[in-house]
Amino acid sequence: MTTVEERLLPSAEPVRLIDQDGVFHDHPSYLKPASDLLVDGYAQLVKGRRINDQASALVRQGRLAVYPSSHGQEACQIAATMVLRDGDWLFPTYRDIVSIVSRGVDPIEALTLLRGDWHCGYDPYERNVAPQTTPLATQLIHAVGVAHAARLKGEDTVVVAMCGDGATSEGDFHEALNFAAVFKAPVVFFIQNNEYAISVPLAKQSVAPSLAHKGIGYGVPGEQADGNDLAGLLAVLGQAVEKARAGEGPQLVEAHTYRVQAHTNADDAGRYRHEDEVTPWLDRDPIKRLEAYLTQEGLLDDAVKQRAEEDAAQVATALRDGLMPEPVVDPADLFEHLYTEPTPQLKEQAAFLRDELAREEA
Amino acid sequence: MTTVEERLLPSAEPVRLIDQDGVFHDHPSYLKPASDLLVDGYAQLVKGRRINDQASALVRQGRLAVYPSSHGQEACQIAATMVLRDGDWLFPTYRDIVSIVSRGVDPIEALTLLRGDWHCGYDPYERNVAPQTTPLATQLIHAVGVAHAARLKGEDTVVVAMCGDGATSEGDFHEALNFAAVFKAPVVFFIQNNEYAISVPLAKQSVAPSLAHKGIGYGVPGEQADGNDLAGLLAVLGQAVEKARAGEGPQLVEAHTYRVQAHTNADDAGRYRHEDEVTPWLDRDPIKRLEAYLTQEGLLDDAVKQRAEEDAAQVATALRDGLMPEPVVDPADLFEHLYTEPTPQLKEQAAFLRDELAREEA
Amino acid sequence: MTHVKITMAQALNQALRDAMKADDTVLVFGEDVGALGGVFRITDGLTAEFGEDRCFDTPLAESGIVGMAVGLAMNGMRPVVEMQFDAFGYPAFEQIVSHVAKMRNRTRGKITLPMVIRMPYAGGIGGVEHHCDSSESYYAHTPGLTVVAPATVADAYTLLRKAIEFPDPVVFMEPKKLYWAKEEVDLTESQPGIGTAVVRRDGADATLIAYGPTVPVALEAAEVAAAEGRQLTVVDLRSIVPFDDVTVCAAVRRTGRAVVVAEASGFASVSSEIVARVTERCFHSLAAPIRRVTGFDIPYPPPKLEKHQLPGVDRILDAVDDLQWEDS
Amino acid sequence: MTHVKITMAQALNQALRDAMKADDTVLVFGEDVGALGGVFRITDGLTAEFGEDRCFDTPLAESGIVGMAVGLAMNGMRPVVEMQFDAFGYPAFEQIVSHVAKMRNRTRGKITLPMVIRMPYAGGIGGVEHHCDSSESYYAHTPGLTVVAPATVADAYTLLRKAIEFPDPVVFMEPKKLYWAKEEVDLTESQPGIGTAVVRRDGADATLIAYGPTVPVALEAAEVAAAEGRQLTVVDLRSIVPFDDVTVCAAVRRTGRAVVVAEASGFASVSSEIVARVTERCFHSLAAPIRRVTGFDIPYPPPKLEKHQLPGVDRILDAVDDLQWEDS
Ligand SMILES: Cc1ncc(C[n+]2csc(CCOP(=O)(O)OP(=O)(O)O)c2C)c(N)n1
Ligand SMILES: Cc1ncc(C[n+]2csc(CCOP(=O)(O)OP(=O)(O)O)c2C)c(N)n1
Ligand SMILES: [Mg+2]
Ligand SMILES: [Mg+2]
Repeated sequence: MTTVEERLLPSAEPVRLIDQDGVFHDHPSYLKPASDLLVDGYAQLVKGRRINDQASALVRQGRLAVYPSSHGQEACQIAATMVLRDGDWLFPTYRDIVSIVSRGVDPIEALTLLRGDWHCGYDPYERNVAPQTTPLATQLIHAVGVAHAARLKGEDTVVVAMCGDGATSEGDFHEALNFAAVFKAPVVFFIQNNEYAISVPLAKQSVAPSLAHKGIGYGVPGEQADGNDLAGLLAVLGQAVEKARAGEGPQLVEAHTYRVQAHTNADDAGRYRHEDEVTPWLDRDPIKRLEAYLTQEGLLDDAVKQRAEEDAAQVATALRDGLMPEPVVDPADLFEHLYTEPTPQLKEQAAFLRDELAREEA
Repeated sequence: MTTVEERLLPSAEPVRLIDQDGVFHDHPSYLKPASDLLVDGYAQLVKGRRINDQASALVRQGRLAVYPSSHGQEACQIAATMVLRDGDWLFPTYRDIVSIVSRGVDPIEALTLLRGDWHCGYDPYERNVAPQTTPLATQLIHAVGVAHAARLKGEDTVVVAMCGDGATSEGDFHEALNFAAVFKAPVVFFIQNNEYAISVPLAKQSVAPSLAHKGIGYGVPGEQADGNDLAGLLAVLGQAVEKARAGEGPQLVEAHTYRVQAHTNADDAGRYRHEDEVTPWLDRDPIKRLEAYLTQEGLLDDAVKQRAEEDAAQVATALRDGLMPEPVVDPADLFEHLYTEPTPQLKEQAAFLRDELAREEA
Repeated sequence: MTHVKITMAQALNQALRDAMKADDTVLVFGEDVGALGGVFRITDGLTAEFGEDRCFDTPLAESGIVGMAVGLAMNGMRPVVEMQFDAFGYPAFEQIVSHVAKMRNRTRGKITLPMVIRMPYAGGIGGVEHHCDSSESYYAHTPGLTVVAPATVADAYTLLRKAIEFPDPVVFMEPKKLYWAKEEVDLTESQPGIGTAVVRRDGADATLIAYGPTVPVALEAAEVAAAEGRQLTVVDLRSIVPFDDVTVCAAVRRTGRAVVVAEASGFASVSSEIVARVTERCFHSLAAPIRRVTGFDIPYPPPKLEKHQLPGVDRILDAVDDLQWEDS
Repeated sequence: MTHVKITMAQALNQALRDAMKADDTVLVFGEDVGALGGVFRITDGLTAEFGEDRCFDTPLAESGIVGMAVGLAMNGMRPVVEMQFDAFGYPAFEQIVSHVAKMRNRTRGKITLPMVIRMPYAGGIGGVEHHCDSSESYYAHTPGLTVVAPATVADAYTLLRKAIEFPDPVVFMEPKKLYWAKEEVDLTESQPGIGTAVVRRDGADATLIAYGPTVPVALEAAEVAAAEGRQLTVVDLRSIVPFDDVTVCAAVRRTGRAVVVAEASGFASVSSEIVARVTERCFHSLAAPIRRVTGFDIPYPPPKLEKHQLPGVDRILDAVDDLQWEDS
């Protein structure tokens, strides 16, 4: 085996720095993230979990139309944004609300899509978070464009582009990785392999040794990590971002995690998997293990824990309160945002609707 | 490195059994094809070359609209069909006329598309040759379907699906390889890497270590071979076909060759490459080297050579004669073949055209 | 014979089941159609009944799904594939337009593709973006495709059976919001085939031309109009391609006035075609120009605003009122 | 000021060159647009003049090309991409429909995508299958896109400049068979913008409505008709979306008769829309139904048969003859 292959193929086993019992293990290629980062990460995990569970509760109460929870995947969600600087970009999917919020987007704005009052509710330029994307893998190639534009402008922006295991099967995944490689675009492709695409298990999605093995086919270094180990993820994603920033081109990172809950509240996971399969993953919970580690190391005093809980409670309240009032939606918006200058046809149609609504009111 | 990777990654160097001076070299993993196969292959190469050059000449004479020549790639063209049995399938691109003809399709029928009188001129079921496909990489996934259907029917069919280096960038290439892998479909994907996609050199198409390295990302064994060495190609493709037939799933083979001429007669290669780049490839010519080898080994007596020349002359004559008369095209065909039962709309339109033509004649 | 009260979703499921029973070469595949039975449960139980070889999940790639169907159909199978939502059929657009639609023509009939592409489509279900498109016009504009849209439970069964038996590729548009509509039906009863429109209600004053999700709305509008003294004919197209000019034009000639009701954006759409071809054929029978009640020319709105996009009874009645009655 | 005799291909090339000079953020990319200058040479010399960063070849993947343009436009660039032939734009269909068309709407105008997708389109050049499609109807039906088709050399220059300056995405349909049409033009002369149709010839008897490749054919037909004593107005749409209802309807009302001439298959197409909307608006001015002369509803034929598919002078004149003159 040549060094090209050593450079591009992932580690034989997913990188794991802290195991599920909270024990740290040295790794030949990755250093332990600084303690304060881990403590900060812990607080974010707790908050992320709370966002997931609060949002799910709000769906049950009818305040949200649908919520694809990342419960159990919070380490991925948080790591993806912790490795970014302010000017960097995040390209999230529908499942990445926790990432979006941890990047600083207002949670209520972030939930606009899932609430059903508009498509994207936040200003993508405010925190450099692209609109959440539903058509799978399509956003990955946008990420390449944003990254390439940054380089043309001489900026050292890095883009983290997220997708699921299922999305790697789409043609756009392929085209995005290849374009990024050929143009040496500073994109870190981050696959959250949660073992399912709705009901379809990974084994029916791919028979590759790992999804990280897809990198070499583009000349892109691939790496895999335990997706429930924040420390490992920070190390791996951190290094990937650094390399991308340094001009080494795109990087591919696969996180092995698990979709603990159903695809969304509308899904019935009982139709396609046994609860038995889920149980062991509860023991691999990203929060539990980091908490165990930090506690052992004496890094998690009560004050920190309490602040984390309070922050989480606060965002939960913000969600509940923010989603309480019926949103105000304006039918005129339907025509407003399509073109910078509405076409004569749209102006006519807007007038038609205005007139119709006026008559209804009268 | 694990054995998975050894199994799936290609040889470090393209497999070559006969070098450009016609000298045979042992290979650790591939045996020399039987001598009679090589002699037969030689005759086919000579014929293939003649088809290419005669077709190009016919374009210059205006008897063909366009011809994408495989001049210099004949070893790939011939090897692709020599490894197939009768019930197997070939999925060719626009550049693979020589393959199609060597599979037994009538050369005039094969040239229908490029002559401009209909799209596909041959019956795909007669020799199990799919219609030539222009939209790049789209046929690869059809090949998977054909292969999967065969397995469902309990047949041991193998499908060779061809594409160029450029086509590997399309999303459909990705989806085809993944589907084939997941369904263990007996498809041998055969990339003729001729270093160009019209004007775009391989370096702008991919920065992977080789195109064969794409296999591992799907769990598909990848292999690379010298595309101008018929012996090496027969060994590599032969083994791939055998493995696919044995139920080991799809195989990926990249042949390193070179597009000696312009993309088609309509192209002007001088705009994007120097003649200097072409020259060394003339020395690597697939016919020259096989001829040198066979002559050295005393396998190529004058009788064989003469028969090859005669066969080639015969097909050239067939081409010239067959393309001489103006083809008879029937406007009614425009409406005939769209649906098994034409729609009322098409019947109306057909009647309109019939009427128009009748009036023109009158 | 036996009348059962079932939903459109159940009728579609039964159609698949019966087709698979009747013909071993019928294969059902797509995303989540196996164990899950599809996100709308249209394929519920098929893997259990017919095995993984006959009904199976694929990797998540629509171009791959349609392309694989092309290959399977080339080699003796009758694939019925599901695009999870019609907007997720767009990645397969090249396969559909350049291959599915053209294969028979390209090969002078040597290769026929008896395959069905099922597309849950249209809105009215509170779906977020990309889940409520009405993409039938793209397919209707593509020569070589047959495009069908059921509006009743009985038709859902019949048309799907006929689509699967059809020798050429059919794009089968399933109005999502009617999935849960229940009807008392006799599935053994013979219904008109592909290419035939049906007059769902007769009335002398004007004709409503609808298909798929707008048929029940048109019927409701006709009901209200009748109460107000105006008798409307409602034509359910059922088949967009081929188009039943005979039935549609007969109704329009008889009534002299017409409104086309469709959920898709109107511009360069199936509804434009209906207005154009009916006007071309019935010009001198028309007392007023044919009106269209369609979706606006905007992306499908978010759930909270979708009611404004959907053709409703009032909008249809307004359009009918607009048919220059004072002139006649 | 300075009149030059150039081809449409040269005018397009000049438009790109001038746009790139005027604005550093204009990027040109696609398949073979670099060293080769595009298979039709529309991008000839741009890499040499502006460098590889401004005009460059991409890997062979249309969804990638359009998707990358979306990202570049999100981050301050003005990408102008080429689909080598419009049928090779189909792999990018999802990107175009679900992102290019919707991005501004989805983000309430926060993200605008000033980008141009150039599509060499239509037939008449003896191209083999997939090289002569007319796909404008797919894009015209998609809300959020602006769809433009020049028919003259001057317009090719003007409309491409304006498309590049346009704040929103433009699908720019280039009639291939007119690439080599030469005209004496003054490129500095100001032409009407996107959204404006132009009357190319005035005549009181009937109106021909055309765009792109059928405009010269319509003008030729009008010439012949004039010799035969019938005066035809010829409207060149230039812009399909937005549609210039004012100019078109004025012409139709003035003449009372109209024929739409388009190369694409007619069913559910731009030509259907023109008939529908003009009839809706001008019904009482019409002496006869508006006729369509379009391609048949078949895949584009092979070169030896394409003449039957293309709207020609005779077919246009027949349609004009058909406009029920005896009634008037
Ligand atoms: C192009 C496209 N096809 C289908 C869908 C429907 N769909 C939504 S989510 C999903 C599964 C995605 O799985 P994965 O990528 O693993 O992400 P996860 O949901 O597990 O986070 C599917 C099939 C879609 N959104 N886009
Ligand atoms: C989807 C699609 N995009 C673009 C084209 C136009 N085109 C035809 S051949 C070609 C280059 C193909 O290169 P490669 O795959 O390397 O095959 P080669 O011509 O070298 O044999 C291109 C871009 C096409 N036919 N299909
Ligand atoms: Mg997943
Ligand atoms: Mg090539």
